Amino acid sequence: MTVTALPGAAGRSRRATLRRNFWRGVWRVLRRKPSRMAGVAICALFAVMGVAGPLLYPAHLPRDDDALYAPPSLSHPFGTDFEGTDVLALVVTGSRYVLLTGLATAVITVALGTAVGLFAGFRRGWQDTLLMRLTDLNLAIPGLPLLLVLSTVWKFESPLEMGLVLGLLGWGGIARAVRSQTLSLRERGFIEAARGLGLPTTHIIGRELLPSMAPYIAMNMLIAVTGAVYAQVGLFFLGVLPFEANNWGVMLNLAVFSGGALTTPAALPYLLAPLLAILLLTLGIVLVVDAMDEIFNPRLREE
Amino acid sequence: GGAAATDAGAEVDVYTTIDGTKQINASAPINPFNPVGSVFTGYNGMALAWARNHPTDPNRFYPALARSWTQSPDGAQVDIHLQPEARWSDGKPVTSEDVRVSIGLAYTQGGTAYALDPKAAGAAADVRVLDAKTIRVTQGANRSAAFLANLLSTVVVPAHVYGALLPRGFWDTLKVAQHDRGPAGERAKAVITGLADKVIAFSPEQDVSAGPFVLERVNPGAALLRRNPYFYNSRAIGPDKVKVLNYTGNEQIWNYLISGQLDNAPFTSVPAAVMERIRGARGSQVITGYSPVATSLAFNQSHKPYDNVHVRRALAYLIDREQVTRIAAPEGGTPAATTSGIHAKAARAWLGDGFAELEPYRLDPAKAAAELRAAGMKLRDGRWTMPDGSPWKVEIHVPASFSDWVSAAKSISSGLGDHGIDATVLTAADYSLYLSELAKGEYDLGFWLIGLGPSPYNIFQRLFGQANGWQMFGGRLTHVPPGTGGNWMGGPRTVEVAGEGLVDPGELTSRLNYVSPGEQRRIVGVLARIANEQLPAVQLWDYVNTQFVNTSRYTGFPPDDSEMLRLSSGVWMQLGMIRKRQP
Amino acid sequence: MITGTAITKTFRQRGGVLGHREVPALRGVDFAIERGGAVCFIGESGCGKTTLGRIIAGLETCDSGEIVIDGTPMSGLSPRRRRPYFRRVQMIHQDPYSALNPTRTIHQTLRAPLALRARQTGRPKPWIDARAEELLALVGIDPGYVLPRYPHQLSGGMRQRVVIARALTMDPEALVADEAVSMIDVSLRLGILALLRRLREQLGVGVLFITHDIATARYIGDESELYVLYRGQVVEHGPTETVINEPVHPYTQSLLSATPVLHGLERPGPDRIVPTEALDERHGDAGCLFARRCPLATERCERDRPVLGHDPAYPTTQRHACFHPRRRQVIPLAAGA
Amino acid sequence: MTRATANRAGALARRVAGHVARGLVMIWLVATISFVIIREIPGDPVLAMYESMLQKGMSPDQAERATAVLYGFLPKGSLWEQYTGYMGSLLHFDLGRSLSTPGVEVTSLIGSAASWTVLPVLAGTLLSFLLGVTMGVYAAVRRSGRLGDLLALSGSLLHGVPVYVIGLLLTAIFATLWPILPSGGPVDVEFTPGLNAGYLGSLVRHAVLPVVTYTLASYGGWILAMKSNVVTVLGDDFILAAELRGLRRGIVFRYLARNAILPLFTILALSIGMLFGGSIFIEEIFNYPGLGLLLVNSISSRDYALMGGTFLVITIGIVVANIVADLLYSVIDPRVRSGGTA
Amino acid sequence: MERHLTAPGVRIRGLTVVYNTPSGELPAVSGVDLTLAPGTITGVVGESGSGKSTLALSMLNAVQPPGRISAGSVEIDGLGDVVRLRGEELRRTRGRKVGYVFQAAQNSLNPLKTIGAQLLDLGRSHDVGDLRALVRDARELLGRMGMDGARVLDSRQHELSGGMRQRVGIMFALVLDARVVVLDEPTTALDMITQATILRIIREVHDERALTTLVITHDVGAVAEVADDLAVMYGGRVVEHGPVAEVLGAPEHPYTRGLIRAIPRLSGDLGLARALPGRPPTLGTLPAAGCVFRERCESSLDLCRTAEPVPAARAGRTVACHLPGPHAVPVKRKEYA
Ligand SMILES: Nc1ncnc2c1ncn2[C@@H]1O[C@H](COP(=O)(O)OP(=O)(O)OP(=O)(O)O)[C@@H](O)[C@H]1O
Ligand SMILES: Nc1ncnc2c1ncn2[C@@H]1O[C@H](COP(=O)(O)OP(=O)(O)OP(=O)(O)O)[C@@H](O)[C@H]1O
Ligand SMILES: [Mg+2]
Ligand SMILES: [Mg+2]
Ligand code: NI
Repeated sequence: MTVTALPGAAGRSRRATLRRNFWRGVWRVLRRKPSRMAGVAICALFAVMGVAGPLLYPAHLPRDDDALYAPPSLSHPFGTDFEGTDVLALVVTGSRYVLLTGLATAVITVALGTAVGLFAGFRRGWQDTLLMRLTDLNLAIPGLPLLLVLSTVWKFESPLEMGLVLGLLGWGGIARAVRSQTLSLRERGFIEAARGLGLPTTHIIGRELLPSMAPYIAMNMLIAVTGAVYAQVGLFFLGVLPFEANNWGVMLNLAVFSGGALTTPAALPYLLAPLLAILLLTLGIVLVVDAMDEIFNPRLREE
Repeated sequence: GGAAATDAGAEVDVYTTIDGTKQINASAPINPFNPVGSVFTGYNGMALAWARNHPTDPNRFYPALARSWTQSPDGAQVDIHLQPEARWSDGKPVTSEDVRVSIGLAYTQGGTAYALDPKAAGAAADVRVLDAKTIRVTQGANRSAAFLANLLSTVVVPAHVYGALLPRGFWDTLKVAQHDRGPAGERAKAVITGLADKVIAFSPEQDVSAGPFVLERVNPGAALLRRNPYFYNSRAIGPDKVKVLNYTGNEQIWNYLISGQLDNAPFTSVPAAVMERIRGARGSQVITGYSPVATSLAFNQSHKPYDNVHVRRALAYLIDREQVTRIAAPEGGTPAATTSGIHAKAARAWLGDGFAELEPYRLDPAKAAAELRAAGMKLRDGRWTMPDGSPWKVEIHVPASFSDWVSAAKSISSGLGDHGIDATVLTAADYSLYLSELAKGEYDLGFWLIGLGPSPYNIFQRLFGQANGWQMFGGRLTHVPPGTGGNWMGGPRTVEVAGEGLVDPGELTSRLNYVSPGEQRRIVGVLARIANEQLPAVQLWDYVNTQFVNTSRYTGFPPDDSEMLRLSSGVWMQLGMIRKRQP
Repeated sequence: MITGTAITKTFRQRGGVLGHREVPALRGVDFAIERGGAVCFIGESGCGKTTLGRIIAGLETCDSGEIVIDGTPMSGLSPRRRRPYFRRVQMIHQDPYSALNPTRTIHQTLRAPLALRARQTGRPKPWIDARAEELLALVGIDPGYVLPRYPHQLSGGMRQRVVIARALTMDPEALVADEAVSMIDVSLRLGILALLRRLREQLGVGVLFITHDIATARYIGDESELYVLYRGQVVEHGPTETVINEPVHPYTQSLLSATPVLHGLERPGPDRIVPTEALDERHGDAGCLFARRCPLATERCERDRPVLGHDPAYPTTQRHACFHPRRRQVIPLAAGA
Repeated sequence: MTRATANRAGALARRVAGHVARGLVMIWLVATISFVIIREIPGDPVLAMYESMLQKGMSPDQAERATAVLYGFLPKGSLWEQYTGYMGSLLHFDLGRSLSTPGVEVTSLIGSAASWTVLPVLAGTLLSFLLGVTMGVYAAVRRSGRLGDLLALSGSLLHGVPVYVIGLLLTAIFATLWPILPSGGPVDVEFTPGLNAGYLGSLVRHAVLPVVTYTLASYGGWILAMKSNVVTVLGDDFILAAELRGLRRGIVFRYLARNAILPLFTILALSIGMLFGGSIFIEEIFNYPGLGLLLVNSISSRDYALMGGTFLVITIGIVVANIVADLLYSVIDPRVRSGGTA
Repeated sequence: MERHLTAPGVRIRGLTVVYNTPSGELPAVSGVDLTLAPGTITGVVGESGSGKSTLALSMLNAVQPPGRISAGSVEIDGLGDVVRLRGEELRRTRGRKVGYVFQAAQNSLNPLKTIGAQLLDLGRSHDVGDLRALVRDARELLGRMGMDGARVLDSRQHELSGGMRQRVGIMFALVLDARVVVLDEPTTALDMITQATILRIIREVHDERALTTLVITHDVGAVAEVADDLAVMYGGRVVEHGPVAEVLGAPEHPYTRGLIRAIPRLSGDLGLARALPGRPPTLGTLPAAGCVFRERCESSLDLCRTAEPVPAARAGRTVACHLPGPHAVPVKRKEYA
């Protein structure tokens, strides 16, 4: 039996190769269907919009006092709003708040749901029972109505707060699913083996359990982003959230309730622009979710 | 549905309208004492008389169940003469007893004319039936100029339906409640107010109306009324049926109007584009008239820097009211000519030439800058800061559910931004929340209704009343410090007025209740000047009573600026106006 | 080195709000294994083999009875204090497909426990990778090929070897191999068995071999002992070769008789007894557990339960729990003989 | 055999009892939480009513008269007293009296609103269920084809798109641009309620847009769920086994469909429960007088009793749906029904 | 019911089945010739992935996508070439003429329906006029296999044990009086005693009903117990085929030899047993040219690298190997191809 001492670099380069292979695999998965590429492109577009969008425009969007609710034209592809501000500019600059909330919510929802689900599934026993009752409660409380009630108590002053509340309301589903996944993974030999080897719990959860659930969690994350965007835009639409100068939901609200977009076609572009943005975002995320399973599954990634 | 409506309308004449004051609630009882009851003023709900829409005089009425009335010269006693032909929809005549029972029921509800507290200004002290068609009501010690108006607006219900609600000995109990100062009086008061719930919840099986219509059916979407053959002026009534459509938001009314479904819609705010479509609908007409309400942006003067009148003036100079109105209420409002606390039309009547002397606060950045400098504010890198150099951010609060206010606030903030003042719009989730936070003094600037005419007391009580610290307690005026008792405006208790010296505007306002017309005119002049100079609020726009009618089925609607415009089309019919269009 | 005395385990299954159903999985099992020794447990499905294995590996606790590792009784220790002892007993799972994390390469899989081991023993970092390769070489696979791969890229046999290598990272004193070869291709089974034998011989690792296929038990090496489990009870115990060649208990004999005969190479033993099929196990716990299926059962068997013990008629190394002991020649004989 | 049946019935009864007990605890918890939250909401209902009457052009005196009486309806006493009172009356199924519709029992308001919610929710859910399930089977069977792909994509998209987007688009199209359907309201008032063609026709015409919105909004979920179930079942051995036994295609299809639909029934029960609360957007957009709208209105008018009651009823809907789903599952799936470990 | 006591023969000729994989169409069964003599049980053994199940499915022309039969024929007496059958005709053949017992008979029953209901579905699908008689037959068959027929017909899958399900599977394959029966891994996942019972039942029913039976398994022992003839598959080829005793007793192909040596056995010399070296091939790793076994073969020739050996008759059987056999005796008793 030959024992060759490997220099430490070997491990590092092995990891680098692994990473390279991973990205190559991702590329392969994406290339398999053109629709996935489109999805990634759309998501990237929104990401860029959220990050750089507001920088493209002056802090105070220009208004044209003589072009209130102007129809679509070359200079205003989606017309203007009640103040004569370009609707496209509103959609672009408004994306940051919307996406940021979406992201914050998704992170909180998924983190909380995963943590609760993992803990309950991993610990079992009374902690499990308690957490699951809590989850049941969370699921039994109707979210939207509660949000309506909460919005009168809580001032959602930042996207983060918004995300926190939406996240606190929405973790139940993920927790339950993660728990059942954890329970089934626990039965798999490799988790038991890790415990038998005396590996620390952090390792078992962080390195063995979580990666196995990664596609599931990532998918939920994306879905949570959309869910949060919808809940939030919806609440703005209902008018229960504090006014934000450029926000898709506020646009919907003003288009319908003060522009009469559902009554006359004049304000229709003002209504349709955010609706189309939401549709496009959904499409992008749906297409990316489609590829998620294959990206995280080494077997599917390689072939 | 529009198509279905016209189908059904082929056989009978259905007049379609909406009730501007409440939403239809199919669960609510057919009971005018219930705030959402299925009783529609002017159709199946009748008062003694209908108030005219006069800019300055609250005591002008069209006769209704009261054919006429006489008031003693000192205003203490009113004799009411009922319509001799008036009958309920079950054929029984309308009598003085009906009026007395109605007044008795009104006592259980509380109110100005029928307050249990005998010291309340304008409370009725005695009710006496003179004969079957005549009744006399006497005012208590604290006289009020609004007594007649309040009395004549009394809603009349049939004694044979509602009479049982008043327990035996009710009138004796009332006397005790009004006059006994001891525990017996308190007990009697409790007995009477204790009836309130029962009265409100009272739900007659079917409608018994003395109006031109009687309720046939109500569902969550609409109420249907049919003609009351016993109505005293039945011949004047054109339509066979009236359909009152429900709505939850203005946009629904717009849809109804565009599709030509409504024969009349009372005051509704409408965006310009929608207005164009409505005007385009066949037979559609817009009537405008006086509406004694104005919107203002009010300051919380206990918050810095709004305690400084220069800052308030500077902001007034920077708000382009023309533009704001164009954006927020293009059809429903006219930009306020100045800030007087009074709707411009009433203001001209009250102030005459004095109106022109008020500072108009036209958009003027230069004056604004001067005022800001006078207030010690500093200009740094093109942005105004507080005197100590800390940033200044104007936070404009509005309730999220009022989209015209939201648009206005947004427009104001954009305009202020253009002139170097950082401004944001903050919304409250709903009106309840908005009002309670406003009352708690949490806002710097908030939207606030003012100029509620025609009674001058009502006008100025919005600026120098409870919201600004002056409260009426048992007929006595007190002043509470800012932040307590709903005093959120936080203005000073007294102000220097040129030519008047130090005055207490709240005290002046309360005096409007009972002084002579001449004195009223003088006080209004002073208060308008205070409002204009001290600027507790910046008047933004005066509402216009924009009504919509459709003349393709009915004609004879009131003209622009008619004194009838704030009354429902049911009243118009009573007055013999609405006629079926002849083919 | 590891002994177990009177180990019992009863599973309580929830059946609604109030009702519990009790499943006795082990009913007082004794065993002992020496350093480098081998112990085989055989029995039908559901007789408690896995449960026993998991208890020995510390993955489950027993209701009563005592596990003693290196002279230290486990029942007195807190779970935390128990852990270092149980780390000396590593489990090899039946299913090499699920025993390896599909999202981790073999290198990652081996690194984690080795890093832990390095920390425990104060070894330097480079030791980890070196040791990983050493272990893979020890279990007979090419480290260069295997290390960067994901489990799905390996054959069943290789995977099982990786699993064994992983168990060896903790320098265990004993391996619990639960059906370690039953999911591996026939052609490769002997390879794994030989590996286990070699580990016994070279590293002095004790092997607890759990199987339902008695034939494989032979291949675990010399001096192994065989325990025949039936419904949570040991019904026969002795040196593997002795029990196979001269079984005493009718249950052992049934099991052996059920083993197929390779016609052409073997012919059936003369005393094969026809095994009766499993009955509904919820019936009767009184008397001999096997009585209902036993072709030889008498009234006494229905009444009393025989205990595992020595029988003067047989060598001291062999014990059984039967009222009607008789040696039978049931295993297939070579065809030529 | 009878013994076994009795045992089975006993097990089921125990199960039901357990579920109901847990459901009651849940309802109590939710009631408490909502009670506390709702009582803590700032806002003065009477003032709000007064001010909005002013804005509608009522004179201050009239407005005062109309609102003065409401002070009597405001909850009084300490929070604890209110709580015990509330819980006590809950036990008698008494949810108190409404503030925004003074003098009317909350239960009767909720009752009439619930009937308006149930109608479109049930119709929409069942319609989308049928549609989604059929299309889901199709998408699964044709999953390698273009049409199957398209169906699945449409499902994901519709599942992802928020319901108000669908509702707004539908209204914009069918009530604004091409006005062939009423844009709101539950029914025309001219028609005498009852079983006459006019009334029912009007009911249906008004329900079309809300129901279509419900249908489109939940259709995506069904098609996705059904597709994945069918794909799973298709991979199950018994389908291949049935084919290898030469069973008729129709029978094999029935095997497939029944096994794939089974888990959906529980989701169906759940989603019907959920929709009571989720109908807010649709009811808001279409002005449909259901529970969602009732809740929104009760919040803005600070009608504490109504708010709490509606919230509670919506929650009870969900809890009951949970219980029903669980029981349904054990009733229709023989593997669970026998209650054993199998 | 009168039975024709002549069992049909089955001739598979040049059967090639390919699976469509990302790396193109790869053959899982290539050019297999196999003759099932009427009235015999033929066992097919081979490692996992050697194409056994694919072969079995081909007998019913039921290879599932992405696989397809790309060449060859399966001639069944009285039926013609099954590979040519389509649509209704094919459906009627399945179940009625050729019975199939599924690899995982554990899960081959609809979980929601009782066995009886599924039996009626079967009857209706094949236009059985007298459903009562069908049920009677089924009950009889189940009774024959040692079960309470009435109770079983009333049960659902989850109420039956593994062995019972397997027998129900056999009942379904036989109840319409199919004369050719294919059993894919009939005893996998069953324990020893149950396996023995099932094997016995297969043998008995086969004899009673004059069937032609194909038993597929990876367990040489199980085949040896029941089969008359034995076919050994490797990498999609039948490498050796002959009477079971002869193939086991004197294996000709090096793979067969290695396989038999690798089987753990209850008797015999432990030292002689050895695992086959290397890994079982998968679709992707099969050599493109030459003998598929050459990489694991201990005595491979140069020739093996280039030329694929053609199956040839020798020593009373067919062998596909370049190595010269010990005694080249022509096939006498039966035809093996
Ligand atoms: N976690 C558990 N909960 C309840 N019962 C269990 C549990 N684990 C095992 N059992 C029961 O305990 C008994 C013994 O199970 P065990 O898994 O030890 O058997 P085994 O001999 O390993 O069987 P197999 O050969 O099938 O692996 C069985 O009846 C089983 O149903
Ligand atoms: N659906 C499929 N797609 C691609 N390859 C397949 C598919 N099914 C089987 N194969 C491949 O075909 C070959 C033969 O498979 P088959 O199932 O016939 O083997 P087997 O001998 O029955 O194996 P086992 O003993 O594991 O059942 C294997 O290499 C397998 O990987
Ligand atoms: Mg086991
Ligand atoms: Mg197979
Ligand atoms: Ni969903």
